[in-house]
Amino acid sequence: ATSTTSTPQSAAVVIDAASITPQGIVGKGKNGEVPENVDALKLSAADEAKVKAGKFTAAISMNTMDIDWSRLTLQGIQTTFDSLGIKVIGVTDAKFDVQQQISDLQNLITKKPDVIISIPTDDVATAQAYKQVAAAGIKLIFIHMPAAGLTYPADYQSVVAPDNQGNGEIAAAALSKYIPKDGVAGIVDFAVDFYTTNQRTLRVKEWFADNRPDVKVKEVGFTDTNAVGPTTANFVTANPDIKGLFIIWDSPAMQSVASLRNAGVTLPITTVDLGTEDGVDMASNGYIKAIGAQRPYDQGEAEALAAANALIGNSAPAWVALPSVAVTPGNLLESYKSIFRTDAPKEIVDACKASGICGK
Amino acid sequence: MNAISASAATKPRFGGRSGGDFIREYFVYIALAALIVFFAFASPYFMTTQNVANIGRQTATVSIVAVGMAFVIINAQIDLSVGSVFALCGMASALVMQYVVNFWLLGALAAVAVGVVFGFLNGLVTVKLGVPSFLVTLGMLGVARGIALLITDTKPVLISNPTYFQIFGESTFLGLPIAVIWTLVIVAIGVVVLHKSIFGLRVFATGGNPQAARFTGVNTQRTIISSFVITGALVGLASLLFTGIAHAARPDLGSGLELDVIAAVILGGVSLFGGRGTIIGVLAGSLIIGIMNNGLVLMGVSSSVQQIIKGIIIIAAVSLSKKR
Amino acid sequence: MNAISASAATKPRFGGRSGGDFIREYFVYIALAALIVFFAFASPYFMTTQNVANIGRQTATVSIVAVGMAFVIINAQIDLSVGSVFALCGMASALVMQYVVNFWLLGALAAVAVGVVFGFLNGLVTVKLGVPSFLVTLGMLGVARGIALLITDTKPVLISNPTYFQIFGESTFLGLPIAVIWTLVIVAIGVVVLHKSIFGLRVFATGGNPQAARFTGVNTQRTIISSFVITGALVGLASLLFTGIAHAARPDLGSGLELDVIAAVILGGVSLFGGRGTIIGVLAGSLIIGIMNNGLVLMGVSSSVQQIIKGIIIIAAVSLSKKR
Amino acid sequence: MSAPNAQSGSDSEETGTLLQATGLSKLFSGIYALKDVDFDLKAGEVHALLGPNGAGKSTLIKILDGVQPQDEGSVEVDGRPRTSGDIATVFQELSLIPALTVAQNIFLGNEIHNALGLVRTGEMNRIVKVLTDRLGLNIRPEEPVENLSVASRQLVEIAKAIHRNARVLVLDEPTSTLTKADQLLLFKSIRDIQKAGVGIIYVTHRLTEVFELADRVTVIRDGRKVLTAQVSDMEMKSLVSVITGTKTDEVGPSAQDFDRYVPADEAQLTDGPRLQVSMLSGDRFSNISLTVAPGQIVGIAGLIGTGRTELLETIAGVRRSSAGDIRLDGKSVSFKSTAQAVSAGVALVPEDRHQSGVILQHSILRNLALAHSKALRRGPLMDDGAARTLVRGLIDTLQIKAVSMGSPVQSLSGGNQQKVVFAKWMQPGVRVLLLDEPTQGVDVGARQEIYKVIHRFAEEGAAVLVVSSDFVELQELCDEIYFMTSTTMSEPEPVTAETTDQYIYSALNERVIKSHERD
Ligand SMILES: Nc1ncnc2c1ncn2[C@@H]1O[C@H](COP(=O)(O)OP(=O)(O)OP(=O)(O)O)[C@@H](O)[C@H]1O
Ligand SMILES: Nc1ncnc2c1ncn2[C@@H]1O[C@H](COP(=O)(O)OP(=O)(O)OP(=O)(O)O)[C@@H](O)[C@H]1O
Ligand SMILES: [Mg+2]
Ligand SMILES: [Mg+2]
Repeated sequence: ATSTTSTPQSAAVVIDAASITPQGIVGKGKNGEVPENVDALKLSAADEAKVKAGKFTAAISMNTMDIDWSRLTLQGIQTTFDSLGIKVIGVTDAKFDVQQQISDLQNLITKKPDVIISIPTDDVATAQAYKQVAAAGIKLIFIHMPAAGLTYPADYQSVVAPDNQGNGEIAAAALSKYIPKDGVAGIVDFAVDFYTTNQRTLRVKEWFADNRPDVKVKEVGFTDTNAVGPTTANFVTANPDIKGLFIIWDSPAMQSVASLRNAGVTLPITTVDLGTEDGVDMASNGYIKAIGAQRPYDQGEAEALAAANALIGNSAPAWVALPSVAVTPGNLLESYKSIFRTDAPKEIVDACKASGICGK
Repeated sequence: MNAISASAATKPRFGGRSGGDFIREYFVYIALAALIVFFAFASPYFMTTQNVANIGRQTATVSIVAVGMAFVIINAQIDLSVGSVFALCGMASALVMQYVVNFWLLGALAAVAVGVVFGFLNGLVTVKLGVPSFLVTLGMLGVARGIALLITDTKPVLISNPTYFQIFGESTFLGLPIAVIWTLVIVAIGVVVLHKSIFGLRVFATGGNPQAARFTGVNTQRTIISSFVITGALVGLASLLFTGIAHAARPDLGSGLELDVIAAVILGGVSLFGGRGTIIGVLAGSLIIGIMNNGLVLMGVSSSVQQIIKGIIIIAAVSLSKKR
Repeated sequence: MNAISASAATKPRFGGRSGGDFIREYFVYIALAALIVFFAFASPYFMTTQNVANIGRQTATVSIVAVGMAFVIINAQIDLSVGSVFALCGMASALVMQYVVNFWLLGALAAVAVGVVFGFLNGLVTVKLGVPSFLVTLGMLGVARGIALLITDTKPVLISNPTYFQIFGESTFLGLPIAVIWTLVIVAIGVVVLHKSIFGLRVFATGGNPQAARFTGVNTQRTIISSFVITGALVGLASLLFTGIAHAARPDLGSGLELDVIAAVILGGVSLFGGRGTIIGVLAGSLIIGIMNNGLVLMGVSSSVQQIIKGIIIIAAVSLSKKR
Repeated sequence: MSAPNAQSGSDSEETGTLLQATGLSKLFSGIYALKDVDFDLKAGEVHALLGPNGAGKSTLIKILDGVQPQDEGSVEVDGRPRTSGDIATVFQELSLIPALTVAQNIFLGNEIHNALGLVRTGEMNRIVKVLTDRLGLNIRPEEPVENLSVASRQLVEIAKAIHRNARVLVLDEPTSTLTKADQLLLFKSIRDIQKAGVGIIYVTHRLTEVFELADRVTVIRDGRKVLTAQVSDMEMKSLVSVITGTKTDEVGPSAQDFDRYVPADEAQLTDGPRLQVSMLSGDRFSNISLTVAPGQIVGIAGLIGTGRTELLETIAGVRRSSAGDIRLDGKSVSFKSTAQAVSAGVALVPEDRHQSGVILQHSILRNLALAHSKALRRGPLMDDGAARTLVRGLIDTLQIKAVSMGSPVQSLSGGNQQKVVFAKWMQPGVRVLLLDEPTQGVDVGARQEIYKVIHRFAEEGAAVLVVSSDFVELQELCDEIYFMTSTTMSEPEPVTAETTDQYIYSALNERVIKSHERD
């Protein structure tokens, strides 16, 4: 039972990034807020001076530090804070553990920063800890989503998020091009309820329902983010009619690529988040066909600016969304540069040279 | 009495304990004190009232579960399921208060009951089917986690019961956070039960020499099952202290809790081979772990480096302390 | 010959073992066969060539590491650090090939060397400082993970060496995936070393009664250290089989590997208390776990339910098999 | 502590039966460890239970106590089925909890407690103090048992059994690790409780004790009862022949047969000493000197606690010495590990065979293959066939009673386990054999076998050094005896016909008093 998806067919498809890029921001805020543009966060020269004079301190509480995304976000925040004279006095890593994040927040409150920027590991169970942050008179900027039950602008001063639904839409629209009429698409999803993840997967399903009602969507879940490869391979074995996969996040996608390649199965895959690994695979005309990417660095900048606004009493919008980037072989090198703020690494460039598909 | 029997009887006690022995015997406490002094100098925030309260709150879960785990390990058993059962207990209390009656006591009882049931199953399967508890509780780890995830299809469940939040989460008593009060109460009860009660003696006997204990009429099976039940009940209580501050329960909580708890217990001088240990030592072990977590964050150490340092401290603390 | 020895000699050799005993003794294999039969009926894809090859590939990591872990556990020790060391070994080989020489053998040696170093440290600290290996390796779990994350600031490292991919990842030999060949080679060597060599005899003796082994002239410390080193080397090899198909190393891989491996080893009939076990049993244990992971996904069972079923099967398989 | 309400004078001699076991059988993997055994015990009687190793004595006792169920038969006490409190047993394998105190151990299972289930430690300690004082033991009730010596633990076990106020007290080889003095202490206690109407079952391999202590004797062999008789009707020779199952005139060699004194200096003239220890100090002993020539068997008489075990362990590389010198064939050695000592040909048969002698759960084959691995290795691998042949030979030579060479050592009786330990060292290249209580728990028949083995070692030129608390054994076995206290070692004394166990006892006592006076 080898895959029926023939390589010629996938090679034939050339996706135009523009054709899958959504118009504006697809999603709304968690509480239905209308998304605002980053421009709303620009500081005037006077404001900038005020921030610098304030000698403010900041702390950051992350859900994980083990992935590219966190590193880039931090870089964006840090560079912007540096230019504004805001000192980062603590960065914590909750390792996806809610209890740990509650402790982290308590410990950061102890250090009395003026502002905390944080992505909730879970928007519900950490809410009380964020209320303590607010109660301690510390300004609060959320990444991705606000914790449940906190009010804007009393408890928190802004949320900066990627267009998660937009990410999902890009991945779905790209995947759709590989699914023949009445074909089957597969989704490999994280099987634990998380708001942002849900947003993406939901949008993928919605998109297919709205735009490709002929396509049947099958789904498999994983709970161990480090053992996704076998799950995907077994899922595909049991469902040989699948013509393409959406896999949540880049690391699970690449673990799946390894297992599928090893099992001799070739399938187009779309995912979210650009990293070196999925970039190289895409550049070498491999499994990854399109990525609905966030701009973590830009988000970091925006978060820092939102924090600066809050610190000097300016009001920042309740919901600032950054548009998703549709990354395809055609725009891979530019996208990489715009997302990472540095040229694509040698591996991607070499792979592009070898395959010759980049920039087309 | 002649010279020979006299000499047999008047053997020197274990050859005059030296200073080194003393340090080894009490090394957990010395290590704890050293950590406290170190962090007090390293971070100006460490010794603030607020931070001390934080440490108390943050170590409550591990300390309370570790008291139960001490019973289990002194019995020469182990319980790897505590993390998953912790999540399931939380779900149970939240669901009961959401769908049955929003009464704090009922929620509390639900959490403890689930803990007790899993503790009982762990113990029962261990003693009756003769499966090593390592495997029984490894299996239960999966079962409890699976049920917790399944029950709401992985979604968290909210709690809204102010009394519950007061009792298990947010109030203070004599200036101490309620979680600290609960910890102290459990530790005190643990000390009495393990070191002063008949049951405690039987725990030591069962872990120290199960066959001899059986020959002497100790019901070792009951002792083992009871220890698992105690641990289950304490896991239930610990889950209340979490849901009491989080105002919600999540099915994916507590993964890896077992390793922190077991580390605390062994750091505290309990022998993994059973038959030996004290509750106060276990509390010290739990505090060492809690204080490392807290102090390293206050110092701004990055999380990768934190992992390295914590690993080294665990090894060092045990290697310098009394053997086993 | 007098009456005493005569009566000894006329006794039947195996004292008429009953059918029940037989089933208990070989229960792992029976359970494995039952699982295979069950899934063959439950899913039409299960017995396909491709899926069988998949199972072989998917169980390679656990099987290979489990061979090493069998030595460690038969020695009455445990190694919780395998998952983190797995990640670090992968990073080492990828980094060496990226920054030193892109030569497959050098990469392979780097991975194995890192495994050996950590195995050696685990063993050395355990025997020389007298710290229980549970704690030593729990500490090392943190240390290795911390280093793996620190070394590239959490970034994955790519590998581009077609020979490397062939040898450790993608080729087949006699129609079998290369990972399966590696597994069979390691299992065969493991059988000889554990069951036919003097070293193997010493491993059993050291785990069975360390003091008696020492009194018989066994250097138990060397035996224990060697077992940890073997495990480390096999973790290194297993990491090659992963990086060989992933074409990259990631610092966050392998968490939780230790639990799968330990479950496989104990399921395979190795006593957690040391002194007892077989390599073939361990392979069967590993296959049980691999086949459950595979078959339940093929059947479309949700991941929460999978966890419940796996937990129950682990407990059931051991409870029906021979004790301890 | 008061004696139990023994059935008093109203019962006649004949109806004074306290315990009646009828038709007991027990099967282990298809083999009868006990077959249709009747046994009875009268109030106030000491009933010795004798038999060769593996006869089923411990099995019988375990069934009487109830810790092991019988397959057939019944046990009654006072005409009613036995209940749990009736019988107190001191098992062959000690059964104390190391981390608990003496008092906690003695009270284990029936602690004194208040309404809340909390233990009244002070009360328990007080009662235990009274008990130990009465028994003449100087052991602190609050001492953790793990701090006590083997002998003291044995005495604690006995105190524990006595404390239970049981109708029947069972002692399974209580004296195997005791020296004469402690043995006397024990006998005194036994006579005390005997007077209180308690029935005592006494298992031993030391037949002299039977004549000192017992009223009746029962002998079992191969799981069957072969004799019950009044001790007064028996004499040593006939008893030995019943136990070993041989005719009286075939009974094994007496002490005189082994009286083959090799004077130390004479041997040294020819070969030089094989083992020479000078001014050696270590854990619990100091300034010890001794010399053993090849072919010589030398004994050490000492008190429990003088560090004889430590001395042997130091020579064997288990422990480090703090001062002094050990020479092997004139060459100074200092072993860093037992592995080094073993490869230099220094072998130790340790005192505690469960801890240090054998791997209980492993088969005889595996235990012996390990010790003989030098001879069995083919490169890094082991020759399985050769191992089986070798082990079969050893089992035959030492007449080890076992189902098969694959039987776990723990399924053997105590004496046969000890033979396995000896079999480990039946190999070429053993130059020095150190024996710590070598016939502990070994029956009379097997004891002679083991003596023969020891002699064979000596004949092949090994230097043999024996520590034994059984002075009869020292007398029977050795060419020379040293008297050891923890700080002194005597000059060697040749063993002659005058060197009776009584002589050794008083000679040792004298030296101990002298060394105390010096302090
Ligand atoms: N648990 C067991 N499993 C199998 N066989 C056993 C077990 N316990 C005892 N046996 C066997 O039963 C027989 C009687 O053993 P037992 O221990 O009663 O002998 P004993 O008379 O006490 O000997 P010794 O004087 O050496 O202590 C022996 O052949 C022994 O191997
Ligand atoms: N007071 C003590 N302190 C430390 N260890 C002790 C003490 N008393 C006994 N032991 C330990 O208990 C064991 C047996 O003690 P025991 O007094 O029986 O030994 P011994 O004098 O060396 O010789 P033997 O047992 O042959 O008479 C020894 O290994 C010894 O280490
Ligand atoms: Mg016996
Ligand atoms: Mg001794």
